Amino acid sequence: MNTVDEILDYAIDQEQQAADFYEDLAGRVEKGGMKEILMEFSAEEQRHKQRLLAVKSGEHELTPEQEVLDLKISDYLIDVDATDDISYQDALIVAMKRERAAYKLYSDMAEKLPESHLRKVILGLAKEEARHKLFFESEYDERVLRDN
Amino acid sequence: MTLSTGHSAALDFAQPEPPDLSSGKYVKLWQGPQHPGITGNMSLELVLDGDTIVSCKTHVGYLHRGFEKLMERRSFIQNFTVVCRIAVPEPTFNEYLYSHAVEEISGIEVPERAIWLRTMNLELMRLASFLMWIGGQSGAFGQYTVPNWTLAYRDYVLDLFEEMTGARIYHMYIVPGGVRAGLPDGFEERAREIMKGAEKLLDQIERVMFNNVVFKARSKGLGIITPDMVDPYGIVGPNARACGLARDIRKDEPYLAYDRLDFETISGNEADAYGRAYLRLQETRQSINLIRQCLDHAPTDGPFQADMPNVLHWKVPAGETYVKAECTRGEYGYYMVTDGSEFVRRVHVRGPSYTHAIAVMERLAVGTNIADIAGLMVSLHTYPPEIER
Amino acid sequence: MLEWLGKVGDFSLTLLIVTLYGLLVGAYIERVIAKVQGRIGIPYSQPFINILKNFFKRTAVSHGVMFYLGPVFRIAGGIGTLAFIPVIYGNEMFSNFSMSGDLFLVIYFMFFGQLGMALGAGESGHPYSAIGIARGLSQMTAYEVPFALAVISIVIQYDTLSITEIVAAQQGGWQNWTLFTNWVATLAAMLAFLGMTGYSPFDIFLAPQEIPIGPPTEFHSAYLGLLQTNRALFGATKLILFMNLFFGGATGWVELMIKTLLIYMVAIVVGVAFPRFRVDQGIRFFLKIPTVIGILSIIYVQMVLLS
Amino acid sequence: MNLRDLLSPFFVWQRAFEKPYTSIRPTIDRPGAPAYRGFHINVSEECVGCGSCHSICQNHAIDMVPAAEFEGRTGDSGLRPRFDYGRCCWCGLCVDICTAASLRMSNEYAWISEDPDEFHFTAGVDDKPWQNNEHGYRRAEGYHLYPPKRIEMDMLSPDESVQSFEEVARGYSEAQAKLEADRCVECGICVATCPAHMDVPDYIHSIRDGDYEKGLQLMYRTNPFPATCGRICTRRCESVCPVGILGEPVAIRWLKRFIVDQVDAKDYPRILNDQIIESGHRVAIIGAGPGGLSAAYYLRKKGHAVTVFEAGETAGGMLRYGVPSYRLPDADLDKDIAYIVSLGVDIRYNTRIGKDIDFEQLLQDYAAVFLSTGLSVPSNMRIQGEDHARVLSGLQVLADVASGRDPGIGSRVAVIGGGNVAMDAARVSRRLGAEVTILYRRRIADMPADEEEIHESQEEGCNIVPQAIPVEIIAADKPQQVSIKWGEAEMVQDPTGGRPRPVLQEDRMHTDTYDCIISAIGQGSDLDFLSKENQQQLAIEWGKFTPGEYQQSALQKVFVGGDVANRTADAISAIEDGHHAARGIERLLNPDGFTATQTDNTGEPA
Repeated sequence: MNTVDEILDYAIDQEQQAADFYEDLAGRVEKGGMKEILMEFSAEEQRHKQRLLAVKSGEHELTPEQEVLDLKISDYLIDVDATDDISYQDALIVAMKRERAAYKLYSDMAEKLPESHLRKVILGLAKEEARHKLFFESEYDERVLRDN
Repeated sequence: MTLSTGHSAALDFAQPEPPDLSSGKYVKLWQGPQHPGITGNMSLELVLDGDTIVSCKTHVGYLHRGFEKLMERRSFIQNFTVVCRIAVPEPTFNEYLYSHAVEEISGIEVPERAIWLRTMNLELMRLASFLMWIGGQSGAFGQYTVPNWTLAYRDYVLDLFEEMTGARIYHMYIVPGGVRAGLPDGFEERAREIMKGAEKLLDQIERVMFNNVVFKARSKGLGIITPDMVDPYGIVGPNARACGLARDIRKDEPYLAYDRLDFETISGNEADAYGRAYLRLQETRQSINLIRQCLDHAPTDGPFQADMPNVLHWKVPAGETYVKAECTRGEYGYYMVTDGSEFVRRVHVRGPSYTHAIAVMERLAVGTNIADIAGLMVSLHTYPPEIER
Repeated sequence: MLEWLGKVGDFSLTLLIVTLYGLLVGAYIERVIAKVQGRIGIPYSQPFINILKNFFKRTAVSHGVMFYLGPVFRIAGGIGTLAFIPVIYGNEMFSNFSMSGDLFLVIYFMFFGQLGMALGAGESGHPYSAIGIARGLSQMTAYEVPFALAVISIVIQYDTLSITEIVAAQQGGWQNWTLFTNWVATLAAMLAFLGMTGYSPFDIFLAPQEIPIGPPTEFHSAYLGLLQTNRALFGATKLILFMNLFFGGATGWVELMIKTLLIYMVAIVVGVAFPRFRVDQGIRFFLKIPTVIGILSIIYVQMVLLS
Repeated sequence: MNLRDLLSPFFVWQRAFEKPYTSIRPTIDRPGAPAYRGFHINVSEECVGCGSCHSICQNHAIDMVPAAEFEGRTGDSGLRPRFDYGRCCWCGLCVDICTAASLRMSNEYAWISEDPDEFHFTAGVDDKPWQNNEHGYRRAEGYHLYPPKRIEMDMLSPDESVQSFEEVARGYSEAQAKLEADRCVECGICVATCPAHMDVPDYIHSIRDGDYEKGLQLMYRTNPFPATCGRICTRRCESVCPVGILGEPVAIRWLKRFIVDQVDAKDYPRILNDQIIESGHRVAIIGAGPGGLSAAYYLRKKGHAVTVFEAGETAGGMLRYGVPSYRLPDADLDKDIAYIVSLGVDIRYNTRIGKDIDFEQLLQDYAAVFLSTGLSVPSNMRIQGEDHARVLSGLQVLADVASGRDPGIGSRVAVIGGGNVAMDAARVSRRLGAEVTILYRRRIADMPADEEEIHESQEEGCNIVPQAIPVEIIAADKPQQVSIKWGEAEMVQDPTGGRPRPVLQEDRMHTDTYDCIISAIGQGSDLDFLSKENQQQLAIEWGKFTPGEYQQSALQKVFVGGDVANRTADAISAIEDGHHAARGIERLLNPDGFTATQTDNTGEPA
C-alpha cells in the first residue's frame, strides 16, 4: 500500500465489506423492523463507497484539513456482538465502532508517514471515516439518547 | 312672556292656546330636521304669526339609533365603544358614566392614576365642547368669525385627544376598569401651550363677541329662564346656574378627583341667552384652570387599569345603580340594571338635552321672533343624539 | 342705427369686464374674510369654477315659467343698472347709455331685480322663499330711504340728474369729491350701503340659520349660475355707482378698481365684526340714524353749500 | 348701547395679521398622532389565529379566514383576521385583546380606492402600504383585557412533600377554578393541539357555569381518563395556549382535574349514562394501560364484548407503575379505571401473551385485536460495568415503590437521565430519604422532562448536574456501593443540523461513589411475544409499530397504539390512539354503520 490508488482501492474495498456485512446481517435478523434498518446501514456504506470511487476518478476531492466534530460517544461504549436478534441500539453501536476503528486505522497510518501526498490522502480518508462516525453517533444521540 | 303667580311654571305652560290654523292668520313652519339653525337632527314645528312664534313643538326621532337597546345585546366591554356616540360632541362623558356604572355594580376600584387621567379627559372634553358651543352661539346670530376661531382652536384640543386617546372624536379612552393608556411623552408641555392659547382666544372672544352691540341686542332678554322654572322643568347645568342657582355636581357630589381640585361653582344672575353665554365663557376658563390642575397633580406612573376579569365572558353581578356627572350642559346620568348575565339588563341614559330641547325650548320659543329660534336653541346647549338614545 | 349698435357692442365689453371684475373682487373679499377668521380661504379661481359648473348642469324638474324667470329678471336688473351708469369718466366707450336722467333709471333698476326674484321665488311655494323675499324687500325699503335722501341731497347739490355730470362736477382733485364736499350725504349713503351689500349686521335675508341661504337654495343649475353671475355683476355695479356719486368717479380702470375695492372694504370691515340684526331691528336702524343723517344732508346742502 | 360695545368688535381684525389656523396642503399629508387608531397591522408571523379579535369585535367586522402560508403550524389555527372596513369603527378592542400582541394599528387614516372590495382585507397577509408603519395604536404596557397571570395552584411545600407520597398539587378551590376558567379566550387552538382533541374551551366553559356534570360528559367524549390526565397530562394544550404568549397559559390540566374532583365516582353512571347495546362482536386488547383501556371504553360503548389481557397484577400500565402516587394518587387512577370496568370490560390479569395465550389464538378467537403493550424494557447505557448489582433501572424503582416493595436504593443516589422517569425516580428517592444527584448529558433547558417536574425536583433538593456524561461504572470498595466515572461536556453546534450536541471533555473527568445508580435514560418495547412471522407482518420501525389509518397495522385485524406505536409516548397520545383504534375497529366490524362524523371530536365518539 504505497500508492494513492492502492490505498483508495483498499478503502473502497473496506466500504464494500462493510456493506456486505450489514446486508448479511440483515438476512439473518428476525426482529421486526431490524432488517430495514440494517439494509439502510448497508446502503449508507454503499454511498461511502460511491464517494470514494468519485475521489479515485478525480470527480471529488478529499478534505484532510477540514475539522470533523467528534462526539466521542463510541469511545466509551462496550463492544457488542452482531447477533441475530441484535437490537437497534446495538446495531448502531456496531456501526459506530466499525467507523471508529477505520478512523483510528487511517489516522494511525498517517501519523507514521512523512509529509507527502499519500499522507494527505490517508488523512483525508481518516476525516471521511470520522464523518461517517459522526453520522452514526448523531443518530445514536438523537434516537437512543433521546431521554438522556 | 310673564308668569302668572301662584301656579307652578310647568302647569302654567301645560295648556297653551292652540292656534287656529284654519283662520289663515298663521303660517306653519318646520324648522328641521335638516336645518342649520337646529343643533343636530331634530325638528321644530313652529306656528308663526308674522315673525312671531305662537307655538313651538319639538319633534325628535330623526336620529334614533337605539343605543340603549344595542347595549342590551352587547357585552360589557363592547358597550363602551357604543356609548360615545350618544353625544357626539361630548363622547367622553358617556364613556365615563358607562364605565363608572359598570365599576360600581361589579365593585371594581379604579386606580389613582386613572382617576386623574379621567378627570383631565373630562375637563378637556368640556373645553372642546364649550369652544364648539361658543362658535355655535355666535354663528346662530350671524357672526361667523368667532365660530371659525373656536372650531379651529377646538381642533388643537382634539389634537391633544388624538395624542392621549388615539382618536379625535370617539376617543374610547375611558374603559371599565380604568383608562386605556397613560399620557404620551411631552403631552404636558403641549397641553399647557394649548391652554395658554385657549385663554388668549377666550379673551379675544370676550372682546369681540360679548362686548358687541349687536350681539347684546340679539341675546339680551332672549329666552329668560326664571329660578322658579328650574325644578319643574328639570333644568340643569349652566342653564340653571345662569339664573343664580349654584348647582354643580362636581362641587355638590364630587366624583373622580374633583374633591381635590380647587374651583368654585360659577353662577350668574342674568338668565337670558346673553347671561348663559357669559356663564359658559367663564366655565370654559374654569375648565382650562382645572386641566392645569390635573396636569399638576396627575401621577405619571403606576397602574391605570384595575385588575380585570376576562372581558370576553365578563358577567357583572346583578345590581342597579345611577351615576351622574356634570357635563357642559349639566347633569348627565346613567341608570344601569344588571342581572348577573354577560349582558346589561337595561341602561337608561339621561342627558340634559331631553328637557332643555323639548319642554324648555317649547316654552321659551313662544313669543320670540323666528330669527331668534336658532340663537335660543343654541343658548340652551342641546345635543339631539342624547335625546334619542 | 349703426352708432347705436356700436354702443351695444361697447356695453357688452363693459358688462364682461365688470362681471369678471365682480367675480375677482368677490374672491378677494372672501380671502380677506377668511384671513380674519383664521383661514386661508378660497383660491381666486373658485367663483369662476362655481359659475362654470352651474352653467353646465342640466335640470330635470320644473316649477313653472315664473320660477325660472326670477333669475332672468334678477340679472336683467343687474344689467339694466349697469347699462345706465357711466363706468369710466371721460371715456366714450365705457360711458354706456348714460343720459341726463340716468340716476333715476338706475335706482329703479336696482329694485327691479329684487322684484323679479320675489316673483320667481314665490313661485317655488316654499315658505322660506317667501320669508326671505319679504325680509329682503323690507330691508331694501328701509335702506332705500337714507340712500334716496343722500341721492336727493347730491342731486340738489350738483343740480343734475345725470351721473356723468355728477362725476364731472367732482373732477379736479380729491377735495371736490362728494365725500368731502357733502360728507353728510356720503355718511347716510354709506350706512345704506351696508344694508345694500348684504353683509353683517344686515344679512338677515340670507341667514342660513333660518332660511338656508334664502331663495338661491331653490334654484339650481344654470339658474343658480345666473344668480351667481348677477351677484358679481350687481355687486360691482353698486360699487361703481357709489364711486361715481360720492368718490369722484374713475378716469381709468385701475382707479376704478382701487376705489371700488376700498368702498367694498367698508362693508367688510363692519361685516366680520358684528352678528346680524333681526329684520325689525335692521329696519328700525335704517329708519332712525341713517334717515336722520339723510335728512340732515339735504338741510346741509340747502343751508351750507347752496347758501 | 355704549361706545365700547360698538368699537370693541372691530378687534376681530387683529386676527387677520396672525398665522392662519388652516394649512394650504391637503390634510392627507398630516400624519396621525403616534398612538392614532388608524388602519390595522397584523404581524402574521406572531399571530396565532386565536380569533379573540373576532370574538370581541362588536361590529362583526373581523372574520377569521384561512391563510395558506400559516396553515399547519403548531399552536396556530392557520386563520388570520380579515377586516371589513365597511363595519369597523376603529375602537381598537381587537388590538387590546390580541393574545399575541401581533395586531396593531398604524397611524395612517387616509385610504382611497375605487374598488370597494379592497376595504375588505386580511391584515398582514394582503399587502398594504402601512404594514410596516412603526406608529399607531398599540396596547399599552400594563393594560389587559384578561388576567395574564394564572391562579397559583396550592402545592405542598418542598419540605412537606419530601416527607411522604401525598399528592403535591392540592387542587383548585371552586373560586380559584372559576377565576382560572375565566382566563380562557375560547380559541380552540388547544383542541387542535391536544392529541385526543379534547373539548377544552367547552369544559372550561362548564366550570364558569358551575355545571361540572356537563364538564365530565364533555371530557368523556374524547378521554376516559380525565382524573389521570387532570394530574399528569403532558398538556401540549398549555404550551400552545395563546394566553401564554404574553402571560401564563390557562391551567387547562388543573381545570380538568377540578371538574373530576367535583364529581363523585358513584354519580358517574348517572351523569355519563352510557347505554350499551350488545353487538355480538368480541375484541381483544393487549395491555391494560391508558391506550388499551381507552380503546376498551369506546369499544364497549359500541356494544362490543371487550377482553383485556394484562401481564401485571393491576390495570393502569405505566400510569400505575411509572407515575409515582404523589403525582397521581392510586385512588384517582382507580376512579377512571373503575368506571371503564363498570361498563363490563373483562380484564384478565397476570396473563402474558406468548406465554399464557398465543397471539395467533387471539387472532382466531377475536374479531379484532388492539395491541398497546407500551415500552417496558429500560434502555441500557452500554458502558463498562453497567451490569453492576447496584445499578438499578428507574422503571424498576418506580414499579417497586408503586407495588409497595422496597427498591433498596440506600441513602446516596445518582440518577442518570433527564426525562420524566428520571425525575420521578429522583423524587421518589428523595421521599425514600436518599440524597439525590441527577446526571444529565445536556443542559437543563434541553431536558425532555416536564419543566414543572424539573423545577419541583430541584425544590425538593435533588441536585441536577447538567452536561455530565457517564463513561464507566466502577465497583466501589464496599459491595453496597458503586462508583461512576463521568466527564463534563461542552455543548457544540452540530454542523449537520439538529440540536446542540454534548461533547465529552476528556480532561475533566470525575469519579463519585453512591449507594446506587438509577439509570433512567429511556425505555424500549418488548415485542418478543409476537412470533417472527407476526413481527415481519406488522410494520415495525425503530422498535415501534408504524400504524396506518385508524391505528390499523399491516394485519387487517390488528390495531396498535400507545407508546409502542407513537413517538410522543405520553398518556394522552395513548388515550387518543385507543380511541382512534376503537373507531378503526368499529369501521372494520360495522362498515355500513360507520360515518365520518363519528370521527369528529365534537360529535359523538365512535
